[in-house]
Amino acid sequence: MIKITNNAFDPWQELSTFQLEMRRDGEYGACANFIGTMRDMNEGDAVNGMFLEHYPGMTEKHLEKIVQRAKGQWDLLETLVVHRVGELLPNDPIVLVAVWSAHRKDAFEASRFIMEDLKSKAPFWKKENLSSTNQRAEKNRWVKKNTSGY
Amino acid sequence: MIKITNNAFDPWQELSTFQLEMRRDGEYGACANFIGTMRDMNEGDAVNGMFLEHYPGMTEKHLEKIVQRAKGQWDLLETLVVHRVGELLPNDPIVLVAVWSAHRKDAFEASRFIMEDLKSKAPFWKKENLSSTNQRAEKNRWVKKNTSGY
Amino acid sequence: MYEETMPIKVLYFASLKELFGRSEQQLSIDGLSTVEDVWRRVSEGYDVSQQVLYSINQEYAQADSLVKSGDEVAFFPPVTGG
Amino acid sequence: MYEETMPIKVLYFASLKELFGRSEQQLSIDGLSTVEDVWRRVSEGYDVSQQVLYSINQEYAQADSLVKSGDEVAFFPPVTGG
Repeated sequence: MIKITNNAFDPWQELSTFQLEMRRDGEYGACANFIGTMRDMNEGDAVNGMFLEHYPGMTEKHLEKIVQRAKGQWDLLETLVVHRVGELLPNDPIVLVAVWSAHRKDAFEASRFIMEDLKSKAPFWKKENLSSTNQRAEKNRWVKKNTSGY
Repeated sequence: MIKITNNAFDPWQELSTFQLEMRRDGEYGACANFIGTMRDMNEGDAVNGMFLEHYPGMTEKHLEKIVQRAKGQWDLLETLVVHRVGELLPNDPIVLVAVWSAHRKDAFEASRFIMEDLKSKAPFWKKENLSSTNQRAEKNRWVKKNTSGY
Repeated sequence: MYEETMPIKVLYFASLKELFGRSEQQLSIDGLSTVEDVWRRVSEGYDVSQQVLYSINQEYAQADSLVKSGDEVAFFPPVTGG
Repeated sequence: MYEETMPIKVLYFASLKELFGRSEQQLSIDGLSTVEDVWRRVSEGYDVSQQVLYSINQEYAQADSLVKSGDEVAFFPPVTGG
């Protein structure tokens, strides 16, 4: 399942609900998941908040494509991707990627693959609202580029 | 934190509670975690239940050592390892490994490292109780060896 | 010589949306245009120092991909989600 | 020639506990004994076809590790947790 949401979400609640509803009891031996959360510091600056923009339509399609590629490459039972958009505050969860499989190798590798593809290709953009204590001209700045996770 | 427990545990509840209590709001950008769950099939046989034995003392010490090695190798904020022992039923969570860090590379790599070391070296032993529908002499069998996760 | 006018929709995101002061625009292009031709036209007179990515109909496109009538073309900076 | 009797505690886990019918045993060993010497003594007469791992004082030990007075020695099959 792929969800883009304007509302704050609780990753543990999402995982708990999805896992119950997917009805795979006894089938999955492994669940690997990743949660990306907004920090209150970035590149040495205190951050007050963040705006997350996306490309409605293309974002969902692209995430769907990543998940399908992962399913072709590994033996997966279920996948869940949740991504927040809109106005965020520090400590808000931004992204959740979860993968269920019979064996752990598939879950570990697929969850990381999906997350790295999402970070490098899914059309989302972050604009940070810097704290007023920063002695800088720009109070708002677009994040320039995601760093590689490998 | 390292917990060995005789009681069934809810991984999402453990994660939720631990994350609140660790008081790292705004610091962590990444949480990677893994949950191993008991399946109702293994090596082609239906499994009714499982007994998980451990070596009290050595198990905790060994897990502590794994976590310390991971902390030496990656930049980690917090780690949580929960492992079930005693009598288990299919779909019961067996193990939870969770890692919090500022950046995702550390969380991804450390969580897998801890999990693989746990599977290959931490002193736990599984005995399966096979379903009566199996036409076999032995109704209970010790699992012989964990497979590699790489 | 045969010529036709092809309507396309152009979208801008993030810093490009701010730079151009709009998120969407209808354009007519003539003949064989690549997505880079469209980009040169819309960005003429602007100082765009950053890397720009292209998509056609919500799929990533190379600079020399051809744009056809009715396409949805988008321009945006490197992505920073997750 | 100096000789002393050294008390040690020996633990068995999983299938080895079942094979020997006990989880714990007090032993006295003489002189310089390796953990493998202890294993040969306790497993004498038993058919142990599987791989056996050794620990001394709750740390993995090599076959030729020396056991000293008061040590806790354990024997167990390959681990299968997680």
